[in-house]
Amino acid sequence: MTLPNVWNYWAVVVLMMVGLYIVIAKPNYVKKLMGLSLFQVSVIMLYVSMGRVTGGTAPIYILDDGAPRPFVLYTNPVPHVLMLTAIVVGIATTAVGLALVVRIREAYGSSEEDVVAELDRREVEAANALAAQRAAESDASSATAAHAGASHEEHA
Amino acid sequence: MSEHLPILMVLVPLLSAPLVVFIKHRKASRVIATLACALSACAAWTLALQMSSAVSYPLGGWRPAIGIELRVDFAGAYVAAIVSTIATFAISLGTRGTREDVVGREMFFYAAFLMCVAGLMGMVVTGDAFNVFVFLEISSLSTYTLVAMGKERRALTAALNYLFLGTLGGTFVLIGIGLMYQMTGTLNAAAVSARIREVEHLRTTHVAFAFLAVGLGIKLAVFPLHQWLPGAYSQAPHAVSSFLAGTATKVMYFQLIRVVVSFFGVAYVFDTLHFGDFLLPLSLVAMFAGSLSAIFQPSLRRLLAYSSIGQVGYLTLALSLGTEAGLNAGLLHLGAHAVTKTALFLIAAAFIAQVGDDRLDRLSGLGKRYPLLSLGFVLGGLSLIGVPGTVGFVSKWALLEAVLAGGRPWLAFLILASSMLAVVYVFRVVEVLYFRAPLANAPPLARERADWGSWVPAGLLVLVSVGLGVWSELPSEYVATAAQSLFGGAR
Amino acid sequence: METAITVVLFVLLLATAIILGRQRNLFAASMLTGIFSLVSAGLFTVMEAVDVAFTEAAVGAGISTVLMLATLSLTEDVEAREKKISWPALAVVVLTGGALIYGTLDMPNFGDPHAVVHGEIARYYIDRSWDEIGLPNMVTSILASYRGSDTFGELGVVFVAGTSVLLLLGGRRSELPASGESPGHERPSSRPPGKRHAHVREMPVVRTVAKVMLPYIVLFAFYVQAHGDFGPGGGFQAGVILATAFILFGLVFGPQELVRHVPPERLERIMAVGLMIYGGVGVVAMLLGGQFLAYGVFTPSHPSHGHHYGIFMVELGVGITVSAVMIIIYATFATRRPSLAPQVVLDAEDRCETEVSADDVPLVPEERALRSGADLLAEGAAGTDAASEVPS
Amino acid sequence: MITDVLHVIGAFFVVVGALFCVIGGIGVIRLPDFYSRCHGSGITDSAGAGALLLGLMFFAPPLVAFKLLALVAFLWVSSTVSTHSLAKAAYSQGVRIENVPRKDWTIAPPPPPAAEDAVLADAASAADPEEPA
Amino acid sequence: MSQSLGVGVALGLPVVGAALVALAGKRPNVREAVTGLTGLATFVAVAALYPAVVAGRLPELQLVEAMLPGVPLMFRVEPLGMLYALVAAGLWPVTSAYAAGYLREHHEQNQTRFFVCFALSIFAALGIAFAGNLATLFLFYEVLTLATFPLVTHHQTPEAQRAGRVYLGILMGTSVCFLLLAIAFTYYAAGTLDFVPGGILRGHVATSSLPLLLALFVYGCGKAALMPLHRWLPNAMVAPTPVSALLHAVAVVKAGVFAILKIVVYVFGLDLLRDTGASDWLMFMASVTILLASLIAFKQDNLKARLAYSTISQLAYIVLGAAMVTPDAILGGGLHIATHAVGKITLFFCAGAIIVTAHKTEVSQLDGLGKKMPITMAAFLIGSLSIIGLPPTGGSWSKWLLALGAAEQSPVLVGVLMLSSLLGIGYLLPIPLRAFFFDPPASPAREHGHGHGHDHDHGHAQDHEHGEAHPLMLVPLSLTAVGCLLLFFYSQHVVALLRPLVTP
Repeated sequence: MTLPNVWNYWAVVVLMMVGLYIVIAKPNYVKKLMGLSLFQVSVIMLYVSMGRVTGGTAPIYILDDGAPRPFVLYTNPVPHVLMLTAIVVGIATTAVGLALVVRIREAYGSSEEDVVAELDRREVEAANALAAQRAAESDASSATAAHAGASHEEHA
Repeated sequence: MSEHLPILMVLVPLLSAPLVVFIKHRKASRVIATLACALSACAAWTLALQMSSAVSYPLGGWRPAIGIELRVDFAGAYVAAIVSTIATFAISLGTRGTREDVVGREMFFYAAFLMCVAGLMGMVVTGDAFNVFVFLEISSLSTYTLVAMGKERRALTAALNYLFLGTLGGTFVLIGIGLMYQMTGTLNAAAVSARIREVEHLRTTHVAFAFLAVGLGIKLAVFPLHQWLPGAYSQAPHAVSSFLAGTATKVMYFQLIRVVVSFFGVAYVFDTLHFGDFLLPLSLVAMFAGSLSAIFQPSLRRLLAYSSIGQVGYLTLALSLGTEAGLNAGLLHLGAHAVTKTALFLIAAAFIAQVGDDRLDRLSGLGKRYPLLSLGFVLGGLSLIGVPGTVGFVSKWALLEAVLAGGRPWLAFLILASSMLAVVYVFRVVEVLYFRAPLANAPPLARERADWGSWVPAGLLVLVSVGLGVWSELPSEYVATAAQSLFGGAR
Repeated sequence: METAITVVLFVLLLATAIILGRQRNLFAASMLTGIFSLVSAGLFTVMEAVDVAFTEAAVGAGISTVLMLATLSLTEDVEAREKKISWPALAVVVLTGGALIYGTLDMPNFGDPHAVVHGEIARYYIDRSWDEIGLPNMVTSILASYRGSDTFGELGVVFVAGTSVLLLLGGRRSELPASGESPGHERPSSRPPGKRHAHVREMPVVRTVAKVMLPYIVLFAFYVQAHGDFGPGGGFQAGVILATAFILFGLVFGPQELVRHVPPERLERIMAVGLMIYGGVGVVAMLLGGQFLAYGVFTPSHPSHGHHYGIFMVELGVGITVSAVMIIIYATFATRRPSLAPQVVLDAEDRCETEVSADDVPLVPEERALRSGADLLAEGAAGTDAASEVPS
Repeated sequence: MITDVLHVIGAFFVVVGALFCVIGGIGVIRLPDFYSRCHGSGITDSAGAGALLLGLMFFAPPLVAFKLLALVAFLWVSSTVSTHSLAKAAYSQGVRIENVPRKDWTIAPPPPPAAEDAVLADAASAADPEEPA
Repeated sequence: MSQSLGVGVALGLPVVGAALVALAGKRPNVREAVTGLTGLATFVAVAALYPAVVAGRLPELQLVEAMLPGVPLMFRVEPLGMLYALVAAGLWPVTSAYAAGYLREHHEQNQTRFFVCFALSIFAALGIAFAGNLATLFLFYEVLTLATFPLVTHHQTPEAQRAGRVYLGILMGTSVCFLLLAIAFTYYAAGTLDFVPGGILRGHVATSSLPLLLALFVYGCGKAALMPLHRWLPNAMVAPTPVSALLHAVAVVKAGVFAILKIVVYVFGLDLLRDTGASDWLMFMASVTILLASLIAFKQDNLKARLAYSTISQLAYIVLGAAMVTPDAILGGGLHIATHAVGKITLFFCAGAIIVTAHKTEVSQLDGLGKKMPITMAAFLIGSLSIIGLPPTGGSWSKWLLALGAAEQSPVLVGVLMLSSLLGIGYLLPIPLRAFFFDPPASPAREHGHGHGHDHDHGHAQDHEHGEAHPLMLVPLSLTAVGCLLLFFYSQHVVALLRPLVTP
C-alpha cells in the first residue's frame, strides 16, 4: 500500500506527543502548563497543515485594479479561522492555569503536584483523626448523659 | 420575537455577564444574574413547548452549511430547559460557600457563572461542530475558576486538576473535529452526516470518532477518566456544585449523543465501530465502582459526587444499547438525575450553611433539628435509588425496559444490583441524620428557617422530583418524541 | 525548497520541545516556550497561514512568555527534582500518538489541492466571499461574518479569562507606594537580599528607548486593527500588540506606575465594553429584522457595505476587550504581592518534608488567615483544631 | 538589466548577512563567559539581521523596501538596548569575568576580592552563573 | 362505580390520621384518641366495600392516568384484597389501643413518630390490598418497607440500627433486585401489568422460563420470609411488641404472602401453572420452610423469637397453598391469612403483656404465670390452638382446606402438614399448660439467705405483687382471642368471599 505523503502530520503528531508527555509526566505545575501550550500549538499545526495547498498563496485576494485576479490557487482559509480561536483559547487556559498555580503556591507553599497531593492527603487524615476523636468524646459524654437520663424518661 | 428564541437562550446570560462586570454593583449583580438565568429558562421552556419540529436558526443570515446554524430539536430544547431551570435554582444560592476574599468582587463570580451557563446552553443549541468546541471552552474555563472559589485550599488543587484534564479533553475534541472536517470538508451537523457515508471505511474517520468520544468521555467523567469530578464537586462553592452536579456532565452526555446520532450516524457507530460493546463494560464498571466508593466517603458532598459517577454509568449504559428505547431511557435518566442530584446538593449546601461542615459525623442527629431538610434528603435519596413514586423510578423503569427489549435480562439484574449499592449509601446518611444522637460538643445550631435562600430551591426541586415520579406522563411522552425525532428510526 | 525549510523548522521545533521537557530551570523553559511559538509562527508563514502566524507570534511568543515569567517571579523558578521517566505517561502518549498516526494513513497527501477538505465550504468562501463581503482578506471575512458566532464565543473565552484572573489573583494587590514613588524596590522581591536584580528602572538607556518606542508600538497596533480587512491582522492581533505596549511600559516603569496610569477598575469596565459592542452589533442586526450578527441588514440596498461596517465594529469590540484583558492579566500578576510562604519540599523518600524558608520577612496579617501548608501540618500534628474547624 | 544588477547586490548582502548569523551562532557557543557570548548574540542581531534585510530590500518592490528599512531601524534600536539591559542585569547580579575558570590567562590573575565586593562575591557563588543545565 | 369514592376514603383516612397524629404531637391522650378513631373509621370504610365485592361489582379508582408509560396508578378491590384489607384495617384499632397501653407502661421515647409510621404502614397495607396492577402494588410495597423501617429501629440502640440495616437490606434488596426485575420482564413480555383473573402471561412467556419468573416473584416478595431470606423477621423482634404484633404478624408479612397469592392467581393464572407445573419447586421450598422454621422455633427460648419462627412456618403454609394451585389449596391459603393473623396477633399481645407486667421474656420463666395472669394465658392458649389448627379455633378450617388441596397433589404434602401441626403442638402448647399447671419457679432469693443487698429484693419484690396486665392491653388481646373462636364458626363467609378466586 503506497504511504500517502503525510510525514508532515507525523512530525506534528510527534510534537503533540512530546507536549502530552510533559503534561502527564512532569510534577511541576508550571512545566505542565508549558506542556499544555505545546500540545495546543501542535494541534494548531495539525489544522494548518490540513489546510495547506501546494502552490497556493495566502488566502488574501490578489487584486488587479479592484477585482480579484481569476484562477489564483489559494490555500484553504477555513482552518486558519478555526485556529485563531484555538490560539486564543490556549492563551486563556494558560493564563487561568498560571493564576491557579500562584494561588496554590501561596496556599500550599509548593507548586509541585506530588507535594501538594501529599499535603492534601495529610490534611484529610488529620481531619478524620480529629473527627474520630470528637466522635469518641461525644459517645463517652452521650453515654453518661443516657445513663443519667435513664432514671427520669421524658414522656415525649 | 419568538423566532429568535434559540439565540436568546444563549445571548441573555452571555451578554448579562459583561453587563454585570460593567455595572460593578454587588447587590445588583446578583439580581441581574438570577434574572438572566430566569429569562433564559423562560425562553427555553417556551421553545420546548411550542415547537412542532426541529428549529433551525441561521446565524449571520448565511445558509446553514456556509454560516453557523443553531439547530434545536426536541431533545435539545429538553436539555436546554433543564440546564437553564437548574441554573436559576443554583444561582439563587448566591456566593454562599465561597472564599472570604470574593466578598468585594461578587460581580466577577456572577459573571463567570453566567458565562458558564451561556457556554452550556450554547453547546446544546449549536449545530456546528467547531462552535460546540468554542462553547465547550467557555463553559469549561469558567467552571475551573468557579470551582477554585471554594472555601478550603483543596478547592484550588481540585480546580487545577480539573483544568488539566478538562483542557486535555477539550483538545481531544478539537482533534476529533479537525479530522472530521478533513474527511467531510464541512462543519455543519447535517452536512457532515450526509458526507460521512462516503468516508466511513477510512481509518481517519474511525480515529476522528475515537478522539471525539474520548474527549467527551473526559468531560463526561466516564469511569476511567473521572478523577477530576469528586474533588471539583465537593470543593466548589454551593451554587457551583449544585449547578455542575445537575448540568455539566448532562450536557456533555447530550453532546456525545449528538456526535453519535447526528454527526456520525448510529449505523456507523454501533455496527462498524461496535462502540456499544466498548461502552457497555465501561458503564458497568462505573456503576459499581462509583456507588461502591460513594459508600466509604467521609463527607456528604464527596459521597454525592461519587454517586454522580455511578449515575453517569447508567447514562452511558443507555447509550451503549444503541436502540431508540435506550436513547429514550438515557434522556429520561438525564432529566431525572439532573433534578434529583441538584436537589441533594442544594440540601447538602443548606446543611453546610447551618452546621459549617458537611462531614458526616458533624451531621449526626440533625433529623430532629432540621426535619424538613432531612425529609428532603430522604426523598432525594429515594429518587436516586429509583424507588417508585419518584422520578428516579421512571427513568430506571425506562432503562429496564430498554435493556429487556435489547434481549439482555442479566444486564437488567446488574442495573438493579448496582442500585442496591445506592440504597446502602443513602441509608447510611439517613442513619446518621435520624438514628444518631447529636454531637455532644457541637456548636449551637441556628434555627432551620433562618436561611430561606438555601433550602427553598431544594424543597421545590424535591417536590418536582416526587411530583414527576407520580405524574410521569409529562416527561416521558416529551422524551419519547425527542428520542424518536433524534433517532429517526435508524436502527 | 519549501519542504527543506519545513524540515529544518520541524527539527528545530522538536529540539526545542525535547529540551523544554528536560530543562529544570523554569526561566530557561519559559524562554524555550517562547522560542517554540516563534518557530511555529515561522512554520505557519511557510505554510501560507499568515493570519495564524501573526497571532501565534504575538500571543504565543509575546504574552504567554511574559505571563510565565510573572508567575515564576511569584513561585519557585527551579523544578523540584528530575523525576525519572514515568511509564504510565509514556504508555498513554504512545497509545494516543499511535492512534493519530494510524489516522493519518488514510489522509490525502499533504497539500493535495483535490483533497475533500478544500471542496465544500472552502471552495464557496474562495469563490464567493469577494462578491458577498468584498474584503481582500478572506480569513477576516470568514472570521467576522460567515462564522461570526465563533469569534463571539472566542471573545467570550477571553472575557472569562480576564474575569477568572481577577477573581483568583485580584484580591491582594500591593498597596500603591506613598506619594513619592521611590525608584527603589517597593515590591519586596521574594529573592534573598544578595540575589536581587538591579531593577530595570535604574537603567536610563532602557527607559529613554522605551519612551521612544512606545508610541510606535501603539501606532502599529492601530494599523493592525484597521489593516485586518486587507492583510493579516485584525482585532485579536491588534489587541495583543496594544497590550504589549502597556506591558512594556509596566516592565520598564514598574507595575505601580502602570496601575496608576491605567487603573484596573476602569480596565475592567473596558473589558466588558468590548464584548458588549460585539453583542450589541449582533442585537442591532436582530432588531433590524435579520438574524443575530446578520450585518447585511444594516444597508439593505447593497449588503456588502453592511458587512464592512459590521466587521469593522466587531473587530473594534474584539480589539478593545482583548487589549483590556491582556493588560489586566499582566497587571494582576505583576502587582500580586508574593506571599513569602516558606517553600515545602518533600525529601527523596517522600516521607517527612523539610522547609526551605525563602527569607525571614514577617508574614503579612492576611497570610496568617491563609495558613501556609507548613503551619497547618504543625497544628494538625499537635491535635488542636485543624482546617476542618471552619468558623461557621 | 538594472534589476539583474540589483538582484546580484541583494544576493551578496543576503549571503553576507547569513554568514554573520553563522559567526554569531558559533560565537555564542564557543566563547567562554557570559559577556563575550552577549557580544556573539549581538552580532546575529545587528549585523546578521541587518544585512539580510538590506539584501532583501533589493528584491522587494519600493513600498515593501521602505517597510524593510523601517524594520532594520527598529531592529537595531531594540536589539542593542535589550543586549545592554541583559548585560547590566547580569552585572548587578554579580556575574564577573574572573569568576569563570579559564585555562590560559592571557591577562594577570584577578586580585583577591576586595571588601566591598564581598557581598556580591558570595551572591555570585550562590547564583551559580549560567551553568548549561 | 360509586364505590371508587369508598376506596378513596378508605385509603385517605390513614393518611389523614397520620397527619392529625403528627399535629397532635405533644398531647398523648389526644394522639391515642385520634389513632383509635381513624382506625375505626378506616375499618368502617373498608367494611362498606364488602357488600359490593361480594356482589361481584369490584370497586375501582384510578388516581394517575400513566404513572409509567401505559401503566396507570389504579386500584381495584377484588376478593383477596378485600380479605387482606379487612384483616389489616380490623386489627389496626385494636392494636393502637394495645400500643397506647404498652407504650405508657414501657415509657417509650418519641411515640409521635411511632404512631405516624404506624398509620402510614396501614395506609401502605391498604394500598397493597387494593392495588389494581403490579406497578401500584410495587409502589405501596416499597412505601410499606420505608414506613416500617423507623418502627424497627425505634429504640435507636446500636442493635436496633443493626436490625434496621438487615431489615432494609433484605427487604429493599429483594424487592428492587428480584420483584422489580420480574415486573419489568412481565411488562416487556405481556405488555400490561393489570391483575386479570386467569392471568396475563399465557402465551407470552416461554414455559421453560416460567419457573424462573415465578422464583423471581416469590423471592422478590421478601416480606413472605421464605427460608433463605427470612433472617430479617427474627431480627425485627428487637422492635417494641405492638410493632411486632401488628406488622410482623399481620400487615408486613401478610403483604408478602398476599402479593404472592395475587401474582399466582392474577398474573400467572391457576390453570397456566397447573398445566406447566411451574410451581412444583415452590411446593418443595415451602414445605422445607415449614418444617425447618418449626424445628428452629423449638430451641428458641426467647418468647418473641419463638413466635417469629412460628410466623415464618405459618407463612410458608400460605405459600404452599399458593404453590399447590388446586382450588381448595388457594381457598385454604386465603383463609389462613385471616386465621393466622388473628391467632398470631393474640400471641404477640400476650407476649407483650407478659414482658411489660411480669418483665419476663424467656419461655422458661413463664411457669406458673397463669395464676397471676389467667386471662392473658387463656388468650395465649386460644391463640396457640388457632395457630396449630385445632377445632375450636378458625385455624382448623384453613388447615383442613390446605390438607384437602394437598391430598389432590400428593400424600407427602399431607404428611408435611400433619407433621408441622405436631411440631406446632410441641413448641406452642407447653407454654400455657406449664403456666397454668406448674407452680412458679422457687424464687432463688429465698435460699441464698439475706446476705444480698436490698436492691435484689427490690427487683424481686416488684415481681410478686404484679397482677393482670394493664386493662388497655387486656381488652384487645381478649378481643382477638374471641376473634379466633368466631372465625371457627363464621369461616364459611370468608370462604364464600374467596370463592370467585378459584371459579373460572
